[in-house]
Amino acid sequence: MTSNNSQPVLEDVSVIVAGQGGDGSLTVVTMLADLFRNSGLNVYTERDVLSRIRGGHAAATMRAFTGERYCIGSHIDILVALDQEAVEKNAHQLNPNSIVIFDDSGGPLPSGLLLEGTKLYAAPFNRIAMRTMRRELYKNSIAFGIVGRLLGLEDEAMRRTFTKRFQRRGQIILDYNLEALELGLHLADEMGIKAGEGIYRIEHTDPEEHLLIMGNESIAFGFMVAGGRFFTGYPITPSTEVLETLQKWLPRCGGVARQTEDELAGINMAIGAALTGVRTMTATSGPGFSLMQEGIGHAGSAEVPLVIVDCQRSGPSTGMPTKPEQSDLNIMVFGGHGDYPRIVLTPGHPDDCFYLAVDATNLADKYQCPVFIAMDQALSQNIATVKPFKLDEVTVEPGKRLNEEEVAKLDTYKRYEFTEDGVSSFTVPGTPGGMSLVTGNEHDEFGLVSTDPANRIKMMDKRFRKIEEAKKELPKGRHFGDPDAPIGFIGIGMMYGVILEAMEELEEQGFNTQYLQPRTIWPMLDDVLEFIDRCDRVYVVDLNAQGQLAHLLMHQGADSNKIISILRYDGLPYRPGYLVNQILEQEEKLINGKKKEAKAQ
Amino acid sequence: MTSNNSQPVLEDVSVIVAGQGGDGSLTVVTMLADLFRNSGLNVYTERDVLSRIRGGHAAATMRAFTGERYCIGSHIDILVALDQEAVEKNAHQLNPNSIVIFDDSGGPLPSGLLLEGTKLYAAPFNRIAMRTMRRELYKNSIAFGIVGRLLGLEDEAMRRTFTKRFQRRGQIILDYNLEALELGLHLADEMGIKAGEGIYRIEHTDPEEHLLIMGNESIAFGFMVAGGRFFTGYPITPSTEVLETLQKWLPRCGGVARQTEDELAGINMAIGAALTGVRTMTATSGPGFSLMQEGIGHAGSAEVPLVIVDCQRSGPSTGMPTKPEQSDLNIMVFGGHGDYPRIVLTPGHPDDCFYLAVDATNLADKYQCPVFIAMDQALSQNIATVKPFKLDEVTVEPGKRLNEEEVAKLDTYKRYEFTEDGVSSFTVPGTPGGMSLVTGNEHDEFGLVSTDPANRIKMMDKRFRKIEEAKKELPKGRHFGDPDAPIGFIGIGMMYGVILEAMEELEEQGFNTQYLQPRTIWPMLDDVLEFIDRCDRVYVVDLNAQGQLAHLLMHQGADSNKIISILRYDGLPYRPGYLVNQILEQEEKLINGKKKEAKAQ
Amino acid sequence: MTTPPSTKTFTPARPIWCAGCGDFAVQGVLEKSLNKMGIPPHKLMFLAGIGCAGTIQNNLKCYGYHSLHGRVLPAAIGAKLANPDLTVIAAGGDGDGFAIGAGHLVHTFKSNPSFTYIVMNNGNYGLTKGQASPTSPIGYHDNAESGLDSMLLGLSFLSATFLARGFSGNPEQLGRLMEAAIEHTESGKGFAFLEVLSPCVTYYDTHREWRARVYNVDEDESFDPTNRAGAFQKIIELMEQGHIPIGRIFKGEHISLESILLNKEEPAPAQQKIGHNEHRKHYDKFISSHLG
Amino acid sequence: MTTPPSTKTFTPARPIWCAGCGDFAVQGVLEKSLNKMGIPPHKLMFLAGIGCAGTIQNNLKCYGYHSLHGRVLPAAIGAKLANPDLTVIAAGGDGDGFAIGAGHLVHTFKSNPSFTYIVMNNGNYGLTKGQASPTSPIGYHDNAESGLDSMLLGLSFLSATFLARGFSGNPEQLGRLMEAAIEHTESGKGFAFLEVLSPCVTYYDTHREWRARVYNVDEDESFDPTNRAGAFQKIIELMEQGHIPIGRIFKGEHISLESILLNKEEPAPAQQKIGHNEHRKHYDKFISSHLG
Ligand SMILES: Cc1ncc(C[n+]2csc(CCOP(=O)(O)OP(=O)(O)O)c2C)c(N)n1
Ligand SMILES: Cc1ncc(C[n+]2csc(CCOP(=O)(O)OP(=O)(O)O)c2C)c(N)n1
Ligand code: SF4
Ligand code: SF4
Ligand SMILES: [Mg+2]
Ligand SMILES: [Mg+2]
Repeated sequence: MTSNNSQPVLEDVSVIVAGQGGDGSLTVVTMLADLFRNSGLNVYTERDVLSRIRGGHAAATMRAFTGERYCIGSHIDILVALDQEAVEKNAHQLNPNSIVIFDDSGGPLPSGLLLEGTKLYAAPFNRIAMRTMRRELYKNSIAFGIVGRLLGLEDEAMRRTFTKRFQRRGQIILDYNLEALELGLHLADEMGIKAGEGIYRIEHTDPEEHLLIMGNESIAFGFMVAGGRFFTGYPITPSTEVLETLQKWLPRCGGVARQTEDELAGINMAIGAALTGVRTMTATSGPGFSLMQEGIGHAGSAEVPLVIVDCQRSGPSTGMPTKPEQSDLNIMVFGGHGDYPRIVLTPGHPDDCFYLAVDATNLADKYQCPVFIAMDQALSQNIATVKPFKLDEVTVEPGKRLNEEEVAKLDTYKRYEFTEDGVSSFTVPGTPGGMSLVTGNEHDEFGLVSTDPANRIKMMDKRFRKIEEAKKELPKGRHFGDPDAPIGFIGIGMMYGVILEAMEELEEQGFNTQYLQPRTIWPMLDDVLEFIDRCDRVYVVDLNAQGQLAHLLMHQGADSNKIISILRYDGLPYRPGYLVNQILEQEEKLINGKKKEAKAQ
Repeated sequence: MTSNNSQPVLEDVSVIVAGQGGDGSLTVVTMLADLFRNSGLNVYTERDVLSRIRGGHAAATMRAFTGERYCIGSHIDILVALDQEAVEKNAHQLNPNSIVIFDDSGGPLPSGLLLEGTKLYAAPFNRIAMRTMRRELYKNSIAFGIVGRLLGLEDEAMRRTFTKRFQRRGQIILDYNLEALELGLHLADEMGIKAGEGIYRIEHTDPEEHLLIMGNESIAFGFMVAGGRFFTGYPITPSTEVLETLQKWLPRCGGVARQTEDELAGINMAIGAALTGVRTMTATSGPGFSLMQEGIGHAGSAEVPLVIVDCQRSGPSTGMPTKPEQSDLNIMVFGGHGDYPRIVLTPGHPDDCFYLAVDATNLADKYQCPVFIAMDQALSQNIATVKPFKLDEVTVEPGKRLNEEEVAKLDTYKRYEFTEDGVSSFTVPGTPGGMSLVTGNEHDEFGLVSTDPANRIKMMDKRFRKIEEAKKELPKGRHFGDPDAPIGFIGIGMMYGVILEAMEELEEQGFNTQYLQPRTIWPMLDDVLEFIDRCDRVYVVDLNAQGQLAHLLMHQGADSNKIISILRYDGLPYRPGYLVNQILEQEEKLINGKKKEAKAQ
Repeated sequence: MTTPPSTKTFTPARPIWCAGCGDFAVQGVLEKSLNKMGIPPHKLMFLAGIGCAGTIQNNLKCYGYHSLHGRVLPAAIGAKLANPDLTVIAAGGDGDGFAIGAGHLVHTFKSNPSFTYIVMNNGNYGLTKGQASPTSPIGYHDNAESGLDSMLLGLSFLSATFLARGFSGNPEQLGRLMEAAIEHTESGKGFAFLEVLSPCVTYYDTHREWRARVYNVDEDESFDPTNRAGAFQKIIELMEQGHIPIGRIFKGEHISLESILLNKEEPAPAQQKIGHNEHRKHYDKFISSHLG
Repeated sequence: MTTPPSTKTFTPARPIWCAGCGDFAVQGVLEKSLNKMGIPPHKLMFLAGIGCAGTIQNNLKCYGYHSLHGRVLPAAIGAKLANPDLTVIAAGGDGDGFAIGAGHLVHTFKSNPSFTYIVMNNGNYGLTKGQASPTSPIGYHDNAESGLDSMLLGLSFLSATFLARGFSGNPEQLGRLMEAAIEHTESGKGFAFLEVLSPCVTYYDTHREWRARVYNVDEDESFDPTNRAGAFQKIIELMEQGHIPIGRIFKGEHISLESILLNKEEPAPAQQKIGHNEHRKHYDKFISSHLG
């Protein structure tokens, strides 16, 4: 590192860049993340955008840190505000030690918006960009120079990152951006933020290289590594990156990733492909998931292996397409008419997304049923560092398939044979002698339509037996904290990192807690119910209005007296500090003997 | 009545007519039902058919009785078997006192199929029809003569019913059928079943006229009487009669009943119509209901009043289209992504269907949300006698609507105004000054798209507040039996009549029971949970594999230790005797201290 | 549209479109046409699908409805059948109308209800960031299919009565087509289908290309829009020459859906008073049809 | 199809159709064609929709799949793309294909995947007891719309390559068309669309009427099936004269979907061995693309 002076070592810093949609906040944050990752730090980023292409408030946040963190923290150290609204919307996240870099092209910042003591660097980025380069487009690159210097990044490293990022968009665009960066560095000099004199000193701590990846990309990659070779999708926020990643990578491996005319085609084309034996996935978000209900139930009934990714966003209906929520749990577990078997997995970090996507792909093939991966907007789209995936540890097991020789050895081949574990062998079309009928009508062992009551019971029981069997190997929850702590947490998806960090803060305040992060929520595994039994009280943290996870636990027999629902449904992601406050409030109520009011209703 | 001899008075008789699809079993049963209804008895009928137009085993059952019964009973008195399969499939319902009328055109009945002592009348109906009339089509009319005589019906009354039924199909068809009837009466004479010498004496007991109607027709009529004037549907068993009834009747009242190209058009066309202020309904069954999920959630979010009838059939997927089940409870209560308010009503008899359809139509308009009516195939299609609907007692209350003058008086009109009860007034398109924006995106009070977190919370809470408000007037459950009985029953839809009758049988065996028939299952009303509290143990009778109703009660906080799930999912309707046996088995287990095993899992 | 002083409700939103987006022209022309034709805001029910195009209703003074993605047509049919006195206009993007909504478009051509449908065709999915749509050419992104032509599609329905294509770069003509479309529906002649070439400057800027390729059949005296087969042939020829035909492609006659379905002796469904005694005689008839 | 002795699996079901149903002829002709063309049962993937027509797969020796109502086309595309070596045939009724399935039909015409689709058109919904379908004429039951013509619809797609209509009452011609369709797909030329007029004797017995109205373009020497606009015009003329055109309506050329989408350097998706090391180099590339 160039600088060897007395600045503190960077251990945990959060930067938010905010302005109007199209201002390039996300670009700044992504490049910062890349730079810090390259410096051996871990990062976690978040986007906060509207469902429109340009205009409207848009922000992106980056947190860089040493050690393990899996969320944006409770405080922002640096705000890069490309307009006044950016300050207004984000000031609540600042504290007196925060630094604000403000584009004052539209006038100076009115007083009173910032806490006293906040350090303000103001310059007219927009005007400079317009004046010097004729396009305001480059203001974010100017701002980059300043925030980069402040954070202690090397000028040369910044230039390298710019080159890497903009090269593929042509030399002209690259040159302009580099020019803007130089303007920014120059401005920084003028403001007294010299090279090597940032507020932090960056120390290479972790020698291991890290991937910078979002959950949707991890899901796509996990599927691919698990032998997935057929994917269908229809663009919808926040799932589109799964489609786009697979459109790029699957064909190279001989696979097909097809954008269909709608989600009905998506699910049914996936089913058609899966029937040929290829491992198949589709991904969508709430509205598309609702449309797929008939197809999903059909896969359950006809025993078609299928992975379905639901990248949840704020509902109901079109809702708030760019905002995180976990409010499709009900429809994942209970959607589709009639009774059929299904599995719902819930990863908590881009890292986990990879491994659970592998599991989902294996499980679908093995148990011939729909397997859901429950994502949420934050988990889907927030980019974070993860350790390189251990490809060598991935095992890929094909399901019970019969080839020509195996069929020839049989007396009779029955597609839906009654078996002890409920799983019947299948032949793929093209296999001589192994013809079968696949149908969503109730059917006999051969797949012939049947309404015989005795057959019906056996066939239903067979299908559900698969789930009993699967329970033995479904991904168990991960436990954190003191197993004897009286206070328990249950939460999934993006709540994983938030709860872990809230537990630290609570511990500092003298609360001893433990956390079970379920990674399968359907079927509900015993470890979750046992965890509840073991605790005095359990805070079930739901990112929805109805307490879907809490009630799902009750549905499965959890003692409702032990469950305290914590709800959030305003479209904002939880922050550790916010959660801590919720818990403290509840605990106070308890102390005041108001236990009843706090219970899940 | 003509006959005044020593035959017993007909109090409760059940006749099953069975043969191949297209043999006309249903016609025989429907005419018998009509005749008995005209004789002042009550009737209940049931169909047992396959999802094909001709061929395959098909049967229909009629029960005629004095007093109140709401299901087919446990025993069949007379089997009219149009082929040998008809005997094989239905013999298990017979007892030694049963009578069998058998078409031996295909050869005599092999011995061993019937219990000893069963009285058998055999004749070659098919051959007679072919020989005399050149079409086997008329064999059912021949059989009718015999079973009619046996049941003590007057020849002249039979002729009248034939005339009424076949007249609209042309004189030729009527003449042929009348000729066949005479052949049947003649045959009866030969068999020694003379006019006026049937096994029963029919006494006019109930002076009041009764309607003969199926649940689907009652639903259609209730909707119409409640001012429903727009209906969309797409044919699907067992909901099609709702569409067909309304296609016939709505246009006369200035309404529209439209068959759409699919269920997606169905739900969205209904929404478009409802926006104009017209009371609107759609009806479907499982597969169509799954397809409607996105539209339904949209109605919940955009606050569009809508009645949705789900005529449940055996699922999952295409399942067994003609068989009864109650396995869409989960998707009704939990379907659709995201959190939104909804109401689920559960009638138990064609009578109840009418009144709850009126309620549903009023409730949808009042609370501006989707209201479901949960039917099942038996409730939908079984024809039964009901007392003439009390049209004068029906009240029709329009929701909070503003006309031009009312809007003019306001300072500002807000389509989604925050109100205490959560219900906002609405103007219909065409009202000057009352323009509004309706959307499934999250929105502010004016309907403008908004992601403001504070607004979001208020808007979500407002929508759910409507349900809290509605709870005060939602149809409560009906209670039967001894309120102090230790054993409770909960069951909905077609289970209503079966449970009532099972309770009688259980009482005879010394078991004191009570029954709560919920008529609203979402939101779950307090009376249901209180009922569970009051009982020692509650048998929740589910017509599905997963115990959906039982688990729904747990989801809502019911004590899982008190709930014992009784499940049936073989596509057959429950019979009182079957249910009694299930209960006796469970009770025995309890006595043997095996309580644990019997609990809902 | 001017806002009458009596209005007590929402202020139309500012468009969220990117500067230069073709949709601005569509809105401008639409407002002008409505004004010129004197359609009062309270009589206008404007329904839109989902996408950049599907935000236009927020910017208008009207009864606005934001349908689900692809479902604007059945919703519009429902509204029109329930209250035929409304001026019903539906709008949306090419993805909304031709991808997820294709089945409904087919059935709207088939059933011919009297309302206008404006498809703002930008050859891509704008709101979801530029993926291929059914009108994207082969090679756009990794699109593997040749583009759908909605004029040819419309011509294949014998019940189609109004087919036209405008271009945001030619607002005069667009205005004429828009007025003709609304006029068509106001006089109950059936479904008026108007596609507008409306470039997406951010993801697929076709402005120049389309300006060069459009061929205005309105200016071609040999073109006869009442000749279905002739129009079909002409479009194919033009497309083979690399042209995109714009103008009034087809004028036909066919009975409208609402005139078949509605009972003329009764007020329309939405215009009936809600009360159960209005039609008591029919209720009694229903009851007696189920009595002995 | 003859059953090779090695088969250890299901015995095809007996048809559930009413005596006299047109679908019997379709099945008979199909079996004959498959036999004649030597398509082995294990290479045949036969997918069907829901309805009376949509039970045909149960009666055949093949890999049979019963799709959801209206969804047979996307399922067939999925199967064909995953394993292009299969002979894929999809079938269903007119309700299945033209009502609930209309959107998928449009996109199958548009994308041109190589499989055959047989629509058994009986002008009504047989299995649900005779309601109007998209091909029912105005006045059938209370149908308020004129019927859709699938040949015109197909012609409106420039990517359409095979359009034909047969009649169950003319099995010889139907056989020729069936073989031509399967031949078209076996040689990878794209989507073969074959509508068959197949009367429903129970609910809408059109046998006589249709026999009187069909017009066989195959016998009309002046008819040129390679001329799209000409075919379009001829159909319209015939329909105006009260005729129903049957025969080979259109022959076109267009690249097939699978030939664009599949990576020719690799085995097809379903033919790859499931194991994570086959493409390790791409996985490693993916990883490095996310590294510094
Ligand atoms: C059921 C469903 N699937 C997907 C989406 C996501 N989505 C929103 S807009 C859109 C497409 C927009 O394209 P287009 O209709 O052409 O409109 P444009 O933005 O180009 O004007 C999609 C796929 C959705 N809202 N609902
Ligand atoms: C989603 C859905 N909606 C409705 C149905 C009920 N349904 C079964 S077959 C059918 C229509 C059959 O008509 P068609 O496709 O013409 O076939 P046909 O019976 O005439 O051969 C319908 C509506 C269904 N199975 N699934
Ligand atoms: S993304 Fe394209 S279509 Fe959307 S507003 Fe911008 S320019 Fe218009
Ligand atoms: S109902 Fe009609 S279509 Fe169905 S099998 Fe019978 S004749 Fe054929
Ligand atoms: Mg578009
Ligand atoms: Mg049909």
